[in-house]
Amino acid sequence: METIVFSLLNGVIYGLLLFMLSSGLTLIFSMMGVLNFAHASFYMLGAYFAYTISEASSFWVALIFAPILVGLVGALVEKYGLRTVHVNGHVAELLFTFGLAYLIDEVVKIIWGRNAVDYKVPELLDFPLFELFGAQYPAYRIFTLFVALAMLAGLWFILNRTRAGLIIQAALSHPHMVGHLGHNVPRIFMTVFGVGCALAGLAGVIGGNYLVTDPAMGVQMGPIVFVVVVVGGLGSLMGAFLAAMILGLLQTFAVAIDARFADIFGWLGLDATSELGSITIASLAPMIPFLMLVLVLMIRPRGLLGDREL
Amino acid sequence: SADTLKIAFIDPLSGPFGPTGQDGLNEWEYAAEQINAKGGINGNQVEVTGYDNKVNPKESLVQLQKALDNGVRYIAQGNGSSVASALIDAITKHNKRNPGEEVLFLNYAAVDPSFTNDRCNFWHFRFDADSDMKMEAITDWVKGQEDIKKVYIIGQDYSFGKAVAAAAEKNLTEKRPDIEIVGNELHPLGKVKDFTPYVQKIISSGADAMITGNWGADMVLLIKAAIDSGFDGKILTYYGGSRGAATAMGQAAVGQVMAIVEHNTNLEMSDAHAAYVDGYEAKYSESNYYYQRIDNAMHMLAMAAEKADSIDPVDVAFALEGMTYEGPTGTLTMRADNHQVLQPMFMSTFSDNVARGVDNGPFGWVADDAARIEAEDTRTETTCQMTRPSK
Amino acid sequence: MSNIATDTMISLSPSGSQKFMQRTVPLIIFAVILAVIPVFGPSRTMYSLLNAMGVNIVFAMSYNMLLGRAGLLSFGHAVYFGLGGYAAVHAMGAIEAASYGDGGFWAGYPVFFLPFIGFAGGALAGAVIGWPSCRRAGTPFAMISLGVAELISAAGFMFGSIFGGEEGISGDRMNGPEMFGLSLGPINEVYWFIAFWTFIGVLGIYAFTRTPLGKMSEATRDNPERAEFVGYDPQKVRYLVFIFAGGFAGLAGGMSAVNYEIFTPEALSLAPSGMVLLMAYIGGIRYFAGPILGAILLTYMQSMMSDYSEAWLLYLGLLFIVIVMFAPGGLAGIFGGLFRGLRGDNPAASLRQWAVQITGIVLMMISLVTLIEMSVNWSNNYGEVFEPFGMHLPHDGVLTWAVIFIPFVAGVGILRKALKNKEGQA
Amino acid sequence: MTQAMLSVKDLNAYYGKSHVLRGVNMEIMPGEVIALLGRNGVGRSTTAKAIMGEVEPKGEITFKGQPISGLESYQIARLGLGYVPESRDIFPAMTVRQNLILGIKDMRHPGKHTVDQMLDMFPNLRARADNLAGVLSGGEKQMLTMCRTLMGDPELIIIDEPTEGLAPKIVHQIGDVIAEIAKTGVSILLVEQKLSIALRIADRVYVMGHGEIVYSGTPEEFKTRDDVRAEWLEV
Amino acid sequence: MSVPALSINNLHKSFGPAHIIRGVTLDIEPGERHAIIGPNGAGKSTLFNLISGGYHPSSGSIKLRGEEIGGMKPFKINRKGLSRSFQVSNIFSNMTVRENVRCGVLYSMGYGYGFWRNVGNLHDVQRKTAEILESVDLLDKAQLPAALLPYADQRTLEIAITIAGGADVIMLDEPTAGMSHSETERAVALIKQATEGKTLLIVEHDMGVVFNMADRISVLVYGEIIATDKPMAIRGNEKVREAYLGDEADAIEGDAA
Ligand SMILES: Nc1ncnc2c1ncn2[C@@H]1O[C@H](COP(=O)(O)OP(=O)(O)OP(=O)(O)O)[C@@H](O)[C@H]1O
Ligand SMILES: Nc1ncnc2c1ncn2[C@@H]1O[C@H](COP(=O)(O)OP(=O)(O)OP(=O)(O)O)[C@@H](O)[C@H]1O
Ligand SMILES: [Mg+2]
Ligand SMILES: [Mg+2]
Repeated sequence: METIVFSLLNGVIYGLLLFMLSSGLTLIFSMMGVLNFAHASFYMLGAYFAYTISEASSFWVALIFAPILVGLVGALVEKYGLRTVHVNGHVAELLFTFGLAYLIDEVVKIIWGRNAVDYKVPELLDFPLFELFGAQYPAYRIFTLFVALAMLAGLWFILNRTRAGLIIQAALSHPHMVGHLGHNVPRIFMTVFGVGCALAGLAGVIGGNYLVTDPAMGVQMGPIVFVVVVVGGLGSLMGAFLAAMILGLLQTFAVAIDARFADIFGWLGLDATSELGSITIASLAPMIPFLMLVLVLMIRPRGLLGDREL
Repeated sequence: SADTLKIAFIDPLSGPFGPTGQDGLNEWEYAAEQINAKGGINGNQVEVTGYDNKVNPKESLVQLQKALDNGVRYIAQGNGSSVASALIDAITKHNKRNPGEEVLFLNYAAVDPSFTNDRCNFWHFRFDADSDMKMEAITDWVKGQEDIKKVYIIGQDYSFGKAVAAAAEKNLTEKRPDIEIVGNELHPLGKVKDFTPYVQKIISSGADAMITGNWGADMVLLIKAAIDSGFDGKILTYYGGSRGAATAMGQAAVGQVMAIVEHNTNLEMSDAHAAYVDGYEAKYSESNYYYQRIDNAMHMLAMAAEKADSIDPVDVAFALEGMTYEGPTGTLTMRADNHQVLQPMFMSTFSDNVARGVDNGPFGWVADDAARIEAEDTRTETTCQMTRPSK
Repeated sequence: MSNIATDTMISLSPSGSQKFMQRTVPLIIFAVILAVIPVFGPSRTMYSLLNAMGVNIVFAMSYNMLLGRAGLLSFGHAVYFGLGGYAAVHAMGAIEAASYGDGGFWAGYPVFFLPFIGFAGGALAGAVIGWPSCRRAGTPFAMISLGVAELISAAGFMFGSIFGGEEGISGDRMNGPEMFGLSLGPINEVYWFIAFWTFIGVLGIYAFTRTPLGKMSEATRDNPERAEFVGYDPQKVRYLVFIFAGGFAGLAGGMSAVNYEIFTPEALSLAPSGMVLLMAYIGGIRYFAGPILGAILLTYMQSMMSDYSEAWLLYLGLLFIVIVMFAPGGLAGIFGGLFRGLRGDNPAASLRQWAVQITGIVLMMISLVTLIEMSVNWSNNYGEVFEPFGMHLPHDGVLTWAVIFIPFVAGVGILRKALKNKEGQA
Repeated sequence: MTQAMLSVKDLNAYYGKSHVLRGVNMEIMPGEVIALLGRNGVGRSTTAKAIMGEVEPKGEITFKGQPISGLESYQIARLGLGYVPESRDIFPAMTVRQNLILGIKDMRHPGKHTVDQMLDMFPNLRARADNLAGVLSGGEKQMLTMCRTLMGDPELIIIDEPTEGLAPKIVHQIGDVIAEIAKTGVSILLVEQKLSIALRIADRVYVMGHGEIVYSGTPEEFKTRDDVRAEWLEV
Repeated sequence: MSVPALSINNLHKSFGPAHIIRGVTLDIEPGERHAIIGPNGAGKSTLFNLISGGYHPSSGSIKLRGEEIGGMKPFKINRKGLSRSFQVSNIFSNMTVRENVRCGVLYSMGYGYGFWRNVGNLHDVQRKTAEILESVDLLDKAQLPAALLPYADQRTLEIAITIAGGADVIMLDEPTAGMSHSETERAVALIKQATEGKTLLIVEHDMGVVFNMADRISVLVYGEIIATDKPMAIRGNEKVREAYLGDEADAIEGDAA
């Protein structure tokens, strides 16, 4: 009972964190088809901007301005970089962002140094909200939950209430034609990329003090965000949300399972002292996302709720 | 005739581990500078050069060749047992294949016990305690803590993590059979983003202390999650004192996180040693004085060279065997049987009330008398059967 | 009818002498370069760099069988390199055990031919993993490769008996029968081993591009639908190419195993997979020789540039981005363009144009390098200052910013003008 | 005199080094339907592209008195110039309805046509309204492109070869539709090969040869000019 | 009676609720040139896709020389000797013309997925490639990259790839779409010559081409064949006029004649 409640709660919160991290990528990927490898680097930029701003003023100011700044950086990157490689196709775009990730990581080290910075949870939210079976729940974690939900709502609006998605999708197949219909394609691309980066930045503002703000945080978060987006399905916000929740829950539940392979496959003659047999489910939990990624792509390449294949 | 004693420092100087490697290099260079100011080693100037290996074993071997080309006969390395292992192999082969050009390996931080046990090697000297000795020290300290009744072990799922877990289990059952080990958990290296579920398990298990060999983000994230969720037992770490961790852990970790080290800057120090430490921190304002073993290694190297009256690695190696040195924290002995140094260790506690802080912040590490573990108490049995070259 | 066809056949495919000039001569030159290098008496450093380059050349070329030829972007190619290498290093252990023990098959197996084992290991891994991965091309393939790489590299740390834990598995190459009188002890003897296998690898990969399967892999890259309507199953084409790419990566792994006498799990991870992608792309994926150039340059940068600047990763990132943005043909594309210009109708003009462009680029580089080095020194807080050619360039010096701004503005101006001229001519 | 809707003066265009348009001059009055005739490859499509900014135009092009050469294509479209290209360029991954919605330039000020009206005009499309446009048959795609452009409320539409690949019966229908559109006051520049429709619905014809206009006149005049037909058209 | 080259029996295809092919039954004799005409959206290209393996039939059977091929993968069908072209040019645009044709030749000559032979040494492949190129009159452009070919030549190359594999049932989807009159004439001559003795199934809107080339014509309307007959009879068929040819029939036929 206790385990289930814990795992549910933690799973949901971790799922929301994952969703927050990947929501910007969902936007960029499903609208522009760009698998932004530097997404996690923008997340890191968000955290560092927030650190600097909150040093100068306060966390709440940072909460507003850090994402905007990251969004501006993203828009500039789109305008002066991504746009040039766009004509060479998705692989070129992907490679561009791959290189960009290297660049941002190094520049962050130069500007903010190579150690972790002291980016703290604001005092207003730095208290345990409630206690459950002896473990405390920090208020900040619940705050995170609300921010993630707000992001979900905002994204839903962008994707469903504006035509930007349609226009960009159209521009992917026939950019000139979209221009002839009177749409300013480059500006829309820039805006969407900027907004996607801003969302990554917002995740950084929230995640930076919840976790740690150091130059390795981008690399650390790297691949997991792809998993969420791909498993969720291209073009589907709800899919990404669902995928994040499932991944969050699966992982937390798996951590709670101490069974060893030998306990499960003992009937196959697997010995508990053997290398394979002594592996516990719990120790594999962090690998579950990647297992999911491979399986989903093999079995259902459009992802959970995707409306088209990658 | 005066010569130059060249030390090649082969460790990461760029990439994610660059900062850690850079700290090591700084301390080696500083140690060299200080000893040169006093006339060098046996009249020879010491020159330390950094070679960036990106913590990659293969790249280390390329850098080793570079060092050999530059006439280097002493190699210093510490980050990553994989690198150390590759270097030990390569140096052994080199020494066998090129008699007269032998090279000595000064290991200042790679802690795999096998290097001084079944894989022990005449050309390798370790100036850090190995992971078993550190566990020996940690459990010695735990032995005196009556209120610790339940211990949870958590670590990274690879050779080091597993070794720590095994040593902890073995030592605890020997020294405190009454302690219950309520969990022994491994998680993949560098893959966990949120440790809360693990911490929930730890809290539910009722543990009042946690032992972890985690380093890097795995350690910081674990500690943050533990404290955020209200875990209030001691967290006994190997690498709590490493670079940047203090800032990341913050106020909440004060008094709770402990680290097993051979030194911290808030120990009582002689004036000379204090001057040495201050000089370092003044020179490298971004870095903290951390590796006392580097200072120790430099001094022991100097003593050995003087004793042998030579800076030839073979002579120095024989001289180092069994040597004792009165260091700033007490007496150090280089075991002759396995080339492992024995030195006093300290179970330091994270504190916000310190004279010398780390990471340019208010936090630092302290250790009282009860936290001191004598050098002899860290001694472990060795399986080493050293083959020595003929003199 | 048949008469005409035979005549035209000759006119269609290149003549014997053309073939010789275009295909055989470059290979001969390559072989001669490999053979002549030791004459210059390279240092140990040089030898170990050359050996690393040889390994990376084969690795990058095997990668390009996927990316360049078959259009498959992989983020996990090091998996096959690593598994091949592990197969080889285990075989090396078996040779050692057999030669001190009771003999058997391995006692008679020369270390020199371990790359075969690597090839077999890599190809086998490719055959197993490729089966699910190759069902789709494009982004799904890329993502599967990423997932597989994460899983396998995690397994690499978990299964100590196969991968040797963090410290990996080491071996001794000086066992078993000697080949060609090479004991493989000293590094210059290893060079011959590496040179031999580099040549074999390059030759093999080249030969592969000339086979029906090699040709159809390009066809499938460009238009899988049409390939299906001329009788080919695109999945099968991809799968077979994948196995071969895995095999050649394994071959490189085998070379590496002998060269370093150690294999560690990090060799399976994402970092080397990313590195080989950079090598192939920077070298130029649309050119056969591209990855060779990329492998040479990046191996050099990796091992030597860190001596000069700790910001070498930043330079690497910059180089990569510049190539992606402005020279998608990579280094090979740039050299090719230069060569064509010189052979074109107006070599003087194209030479002039190149001179102008290079001036512009060099000016911008001066500015960028100054900016980066100054910043790195400043951010280190060690009180060190960037001092090239005796100039003192602190972060708050007027001279510093002059050295940053003036060449930058000049460089941009020159490049812009060069670009305009080019357009005007067209 | 009323101002010309579109006026093209001395228009030149190049593909790389080949000089395709060599001084094209034409004028379209409000409400007029103009047919641009000519053999394959003489540059009719290029003329359309140059006006729309897809090919870089050298020369003077004014729309409602405002110079438009050098503007971005979306700016030209927003002035009220619609374009139905030869290649059709429907958006294959979207439904027919979404394709039509994309024709609207500004959601806040939708034009006088609604999606429903368009679907009424072509019952074939109504049946496919929620299918992906990529699976439409060749003819259906053609219809969709025209409707999509109409959704943007253009004042002048340039239509390039609308009857290409259509069944004979539909060809006739398309002719009717164009005439219908013209009646609502929209000017049309029709690039067409099939003389039968062109002559049926055009107010004036231009004949193009080798990158310039070689004849212009009313359909009635043109019908009498067998010499022009013989020299400049294949028929 | 001889086995029909292609025999379609009560074929149906639906996409979700849309019932596109509604029971097509059709036999095509070996060596016959058969044209399919019909209004836009009638399902001609869909029928082509069903036969060539692009789509799975919902029900019904398709037999190639008596052997069921409905639902097989395209490459399998191709290997059995049925080859098709596309309404929109679908070539290997990064390759030269010669390589394009060679891709079409390789499998049929038994080289399959071979990785032990140098294509340069496959003289039979080279000869066959040259023959095909010659027969479609593209020999002089053999070394050009396919993407740089003029439109009409790309269409021709499309046909060349289709016939390269030596299939004896050839299906062409609007081969002359977008060509000028003179180009169309050339293309028709070329198709006639290249498919000499083979079974040909062709979709066209150009009535000139259809009536000039076909031995028999089928008219497909709303997924059903409303008539199959000799050209003269189709021309006179009232239903066909109403559904397809329309008022313009006479003029167009006049053009073509
Ligand atoms: N992208 C291009 N690059 C190079 N040349 C081109 C390009 N597009 C067209 N051309 C050439 O320019 C000339 C004019 O082409 P255009 O498309 O305007 O002809 P058209 O009169 O519309 O004929 P069609 O009936 O074929 O549509 C032709 O000779 C054509 O080959
Ligand atoms: N995958 C699909 N899903 C839904 N509807 C489809 C699909 N493919 C084709 N259709 C519909 O089936 C009908 C027949 O299309 P098809 O392309 O076969 O027509 P066609 O006879 O070739 O016409 P055209 O002469 O214009 O090329 C069209 O209405 C089309 O929209
Ligand atoms: Mg045209
Ligand atoms: Mg069709």
